[in-house]
Amino acid sequence: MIDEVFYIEKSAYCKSYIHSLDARVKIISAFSLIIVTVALPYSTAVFFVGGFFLLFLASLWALSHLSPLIFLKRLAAILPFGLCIIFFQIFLTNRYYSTFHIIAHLPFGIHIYTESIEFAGILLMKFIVCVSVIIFLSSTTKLQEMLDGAKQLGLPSDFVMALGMMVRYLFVFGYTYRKINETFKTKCFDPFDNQLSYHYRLRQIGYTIGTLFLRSYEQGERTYLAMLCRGYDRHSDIYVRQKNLSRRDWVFLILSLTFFIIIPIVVYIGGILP
Amino acid sequence: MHIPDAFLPLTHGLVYWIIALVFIVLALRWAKSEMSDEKVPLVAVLAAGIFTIQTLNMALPISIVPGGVSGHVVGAALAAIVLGSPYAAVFIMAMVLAVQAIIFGDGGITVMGANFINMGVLGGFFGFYTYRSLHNLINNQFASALIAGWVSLFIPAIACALELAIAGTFPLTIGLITMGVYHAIIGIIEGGATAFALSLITTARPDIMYHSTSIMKRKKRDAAILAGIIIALGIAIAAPFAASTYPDGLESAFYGIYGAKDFQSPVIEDTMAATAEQAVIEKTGNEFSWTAPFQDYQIPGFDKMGEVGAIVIGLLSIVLVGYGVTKMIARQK
Amino acid sequence: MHLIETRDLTFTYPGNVTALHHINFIAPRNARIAVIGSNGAGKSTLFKCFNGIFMPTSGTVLVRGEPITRENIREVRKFVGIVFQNADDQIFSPTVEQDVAFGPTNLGLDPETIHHRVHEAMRLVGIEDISHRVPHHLSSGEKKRVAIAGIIAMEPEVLVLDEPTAGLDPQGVRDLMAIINSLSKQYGMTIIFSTHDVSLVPEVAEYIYVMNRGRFVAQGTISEIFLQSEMLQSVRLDVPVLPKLIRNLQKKNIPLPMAYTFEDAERVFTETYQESIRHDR
Amino acid sequence: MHLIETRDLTFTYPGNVTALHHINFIAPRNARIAVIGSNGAGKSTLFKCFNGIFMPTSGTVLVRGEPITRENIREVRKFVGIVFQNADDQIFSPTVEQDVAFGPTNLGLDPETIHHRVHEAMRLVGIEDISHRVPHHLSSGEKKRVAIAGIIAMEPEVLVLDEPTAGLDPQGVRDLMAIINSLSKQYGMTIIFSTHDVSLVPEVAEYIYVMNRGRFVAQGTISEIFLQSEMLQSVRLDVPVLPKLIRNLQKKNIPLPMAYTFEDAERVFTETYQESIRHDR
Ligand SMILES: Nc1ncnc2c1ncn2[C@@H]1O[C@H](COP(=O)(O)OP(=O)(O)OP(=O)(O)O)[C@@H](O)[C@H]1O
Ligand SMILES: Nc1ncnc2c1ncn2[C@@H]1O[C@H](COP(=O)(O)OP(=O)(O)OP(=O)(O)O)[C@@H](O)[C@H]1O
Ligand SMILES: [Mg+2]
Ligand SMILES: [Mg+2]
Repeated sequence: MIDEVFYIEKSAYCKSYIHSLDARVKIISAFSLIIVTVALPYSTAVFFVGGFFLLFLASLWALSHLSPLIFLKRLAAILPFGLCIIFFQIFLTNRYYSTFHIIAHLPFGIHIYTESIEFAGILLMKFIVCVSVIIFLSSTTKLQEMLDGAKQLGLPSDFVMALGMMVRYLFVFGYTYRKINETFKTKCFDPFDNQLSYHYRLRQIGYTIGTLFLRSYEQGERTYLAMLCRGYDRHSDIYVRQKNLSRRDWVFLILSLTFFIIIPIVVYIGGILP
Repeated sequence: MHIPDAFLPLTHGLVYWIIALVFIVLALRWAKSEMSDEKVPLVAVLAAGIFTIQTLNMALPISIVPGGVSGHVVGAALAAIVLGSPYAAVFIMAMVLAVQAIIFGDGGITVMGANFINMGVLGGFFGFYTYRSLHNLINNQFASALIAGWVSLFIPAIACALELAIAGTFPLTIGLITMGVYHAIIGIIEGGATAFALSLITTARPDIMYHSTSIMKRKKRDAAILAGIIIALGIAIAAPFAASTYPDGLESAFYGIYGAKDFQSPVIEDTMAATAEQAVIEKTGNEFSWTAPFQDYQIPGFDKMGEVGAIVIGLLSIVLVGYGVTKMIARQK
Repeated sequence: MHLIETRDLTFTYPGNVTALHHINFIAPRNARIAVIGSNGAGKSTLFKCFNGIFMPTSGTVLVRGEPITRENIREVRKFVGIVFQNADDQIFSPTVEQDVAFGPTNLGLDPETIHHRVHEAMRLVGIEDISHRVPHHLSSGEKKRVAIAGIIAMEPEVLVLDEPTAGLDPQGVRDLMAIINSLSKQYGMTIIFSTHDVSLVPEVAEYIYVMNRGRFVAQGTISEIFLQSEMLQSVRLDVPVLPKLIRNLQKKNIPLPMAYTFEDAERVFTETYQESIRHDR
Repeated sequence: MHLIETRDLTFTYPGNVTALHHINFIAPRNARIAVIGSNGAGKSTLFKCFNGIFMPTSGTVLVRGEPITRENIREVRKFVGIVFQNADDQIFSPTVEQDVAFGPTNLGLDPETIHHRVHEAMRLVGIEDISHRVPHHLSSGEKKRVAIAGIIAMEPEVLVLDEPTAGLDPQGVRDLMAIINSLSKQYGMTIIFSTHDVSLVPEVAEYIYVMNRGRFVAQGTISEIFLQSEMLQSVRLDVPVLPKLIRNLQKKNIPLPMAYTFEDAERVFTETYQESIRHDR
């Protein structure tokens, strides 16, 4: 995953209307969209609302001039755990339906139900919308802009500074991680190599983890000293250039928030569904 | 084990977030006050290190398919043990999970509180106290770390299954069994790697290792903590069976845990575990009385503002009690 | 009153490694001092005592004539700026500009002044056009300059550089030397730097301390130190190649005057030769 | 058949940074080759193509005449051993001995052979007496030697060293150069190393590739390359100080023959100057 950070960063450094929006606007819109999606009651209406949301995201993605492949690749990397749970749903009954209709009998008394498939579909739709929002957010916003934005939105500066340092050293250790892997390759070590005993592989991985832990610990010590040299104390703060939202930031924010609220209302209350 | 968005209802997410925030504040305080030395930079850099550690993939000890499925280490136990405080793990995991959720989409935003309680709080506290009590009792660093690592992965997995079950997203029994078995297996990686990593750190930099010897050994207390952990583990392991025996076994399992809690209440991590569990108990009652909410097209929870409010107030008071106990114990040190 | 002075400074790391033994060091105003020594000699440890990152186990460190205390430590750190060996230790903010601004922000200056200082510092080391980049994509020479800018922005009067040229390519070394020289000559900063690349020393420094196993084994001007080639070799160092060559030739009765920098050496070789030919005619 | 040969090798990092452009490189048996270039020239990237850590984007890498494939990659890695730039990234074990044994163990050798190889390797680089220490506390020179021993224990025929002397003090550099020379001369290993410290090159290498921005801009024997001082300066490098001095003096009509190593330079200066002085009398 740490290698991914370099690719994510690369897409965040592209230039487009979407990229140039203020990070605060993107953070607020993204989080509201996730909250709205999560809050949607379990019903088939989710397919409509989610569909609209996905369309919305797709058009933003088009505006960002990023390749759809980037999106699909990232999506594929995130899906497994959620998909696994969703897939199992089709064999299970759940409390959101009162009756279940069996559509397939499998051995060992396992059944597949219509309602369960529907429920799995609803979950999948919500899940994909939420994940897409995050992919969209992190692919179009530079990490440090996100941090600046978070700070201006009121995240405590301790956390902003800590997260900023973490992000900075994520890249430093990203390089370290690559070099360790290259050493493994040169020395013909593969944690999946069954010719080596499991105990031996586990031990080497454990030692590597220990080494990495020490490396980061010592990096932390040295960095702390370097920070002291620059006047760090517990009142220290990170420098953020104050910036006001431009008109198009406001336009984007208001339009997107309205969209997130109108769509569900129209679909649910407006009675598009029976 | 990273629960994605939409797998827990918003109200549940909120409740977990509130509990999580309390622990984050406590951890931040730890980082700023511990031994009058600022730990914020150290912990921030370590968080990047733990994140990197989590990317070292390793074959599972039991090969399910030829070629091997991979697992990796979470690192909460390791961080807590080396830095000598479960709050270290809480702080580090908070940052790691935040970055994973917001940048990588691994784990959700609305459910971040839950993920954080599982991997950071439960993982850190169980890992740390299992290690310390075992180490004080059997005086074998390697074995203690091995078991602590395993526990620090297994308990969160069970908690995760419970949370999904309460949310109605995944049935309790199957969830407990699949999550439990799977994580009991990768727990071997967590435990083994934690133990080897710790042995390397102890040989290379014994000075940074927190010395449990420097704190007065209190065998009785350690035995009590250990007993609590064993009971928690026992319940976690027995839960699927209990759950499958009784139709509404969830409740009974929880009251079981709740009962166990009285038995060794002065212990920090159980206080805190109880906090989460209590939350869950309260919710359980509500949850089961829910009718299928989509029938009347209402957003769940919004028609039950009163109930949600009660849950939140109840939780807050429990958290406050937990916090008080933690403080008192901290002052005794 | 010297800007920095240590008296009988001894420092022991936790775990009983005594890295400094009875160090007496003086940095007068506007001096350019090199501390040379092999790996593990204690150079970095010594530098960290100069601004109170490490407190002496025994002895004292005086900055502007006053010992470092809890009360004046902020002042001391403003006064003595240290650039560490590894730029990655020192650049911890997500962008170059934020990193350079970290020090001034901590000094509690107003945003106007911060902005001004940051840009002045970036201009001095020539990194203005990379101010919005992220540190991890910079080359090692650029990182080094960002680290220096971060210190300069605090406007210290003493600039301490720990192995400033380690890992840089020859052009990077030349650029950095030019920056250091101009900070000393145009801005009157006092420069203290460490290195084990002895050939750099004559280009920048005028006074040398030679360190070995936590002790000063010699100190003096360039010509005093570089005459003692046995001493330097015994502490794992080297005489720069030009003085060494001239020395060896002098031993063979070739009447060359001593020279340390490239320009001087070229001059003495030319003059000596032309002299001898002139005699010839 | 050459031990390593690249034909028109081009390598692009994911994310479209092309770090190598049409590289043609040849390493005959028992050669001693230096690849010199500034920071970011692409030296490390090139080396990682030699044992299949990176696979060419276009072009081929031939090891013992055969292209690297999935099937022979283990053989290739046994044959070409690479010591990377930073020793800290290559040492993970709690003792030096265990670390040196890491490679041979992965090759699946029997314990007897492993033990023998490990001790032989430690003897070659002179770290036998620290075999039970924790690598973490070793000096940088010792760590470097442990890293080299770890590779030698796999008994490669080609030893590739990426900036082997970076960060070492002068004595450390001398020791390491002696080890490399003896590996080449006594054990017949083929040596390829990178550096931007040009003064090292004449001491070890006999053939030089000059790299800039992912391309070879020149190649040849030492005397061929070090005559082109403008070319070297244009790629941010330097001519070693002695040839540079001699060159400048030659331009001033002093009839000095060229020399690259210190011994040679001393000899030519002595001869030339004594000559002129003799004329004098
Ligand atoms: N944190 C530490 N704990 C214990 N000993 C240390 C620590 N840091 C350094 N030392 C020891 O102190 C001595 C001096 O180290 P120092 O880093 O000051 O040397 P140096 O001259 O800067 O070397 P280099 O040229 O390699 O940077 C060394 O013997 C080293 O092992
Ligand atoms: N993982 C990577 N992804 C993208 N670009 C990279 C990566 N690694 C290196 N590069 C780029 O490739 C080029 C060559 O880098 P390389 O590390 O091979 O240079 P080098 O000659 O070894 O430099 P140095 O002397 O600093 O070690 C540089 O421009 C660098 O920025
Ligand atoms: Mg140093
Ligand atoms: Mg390199």
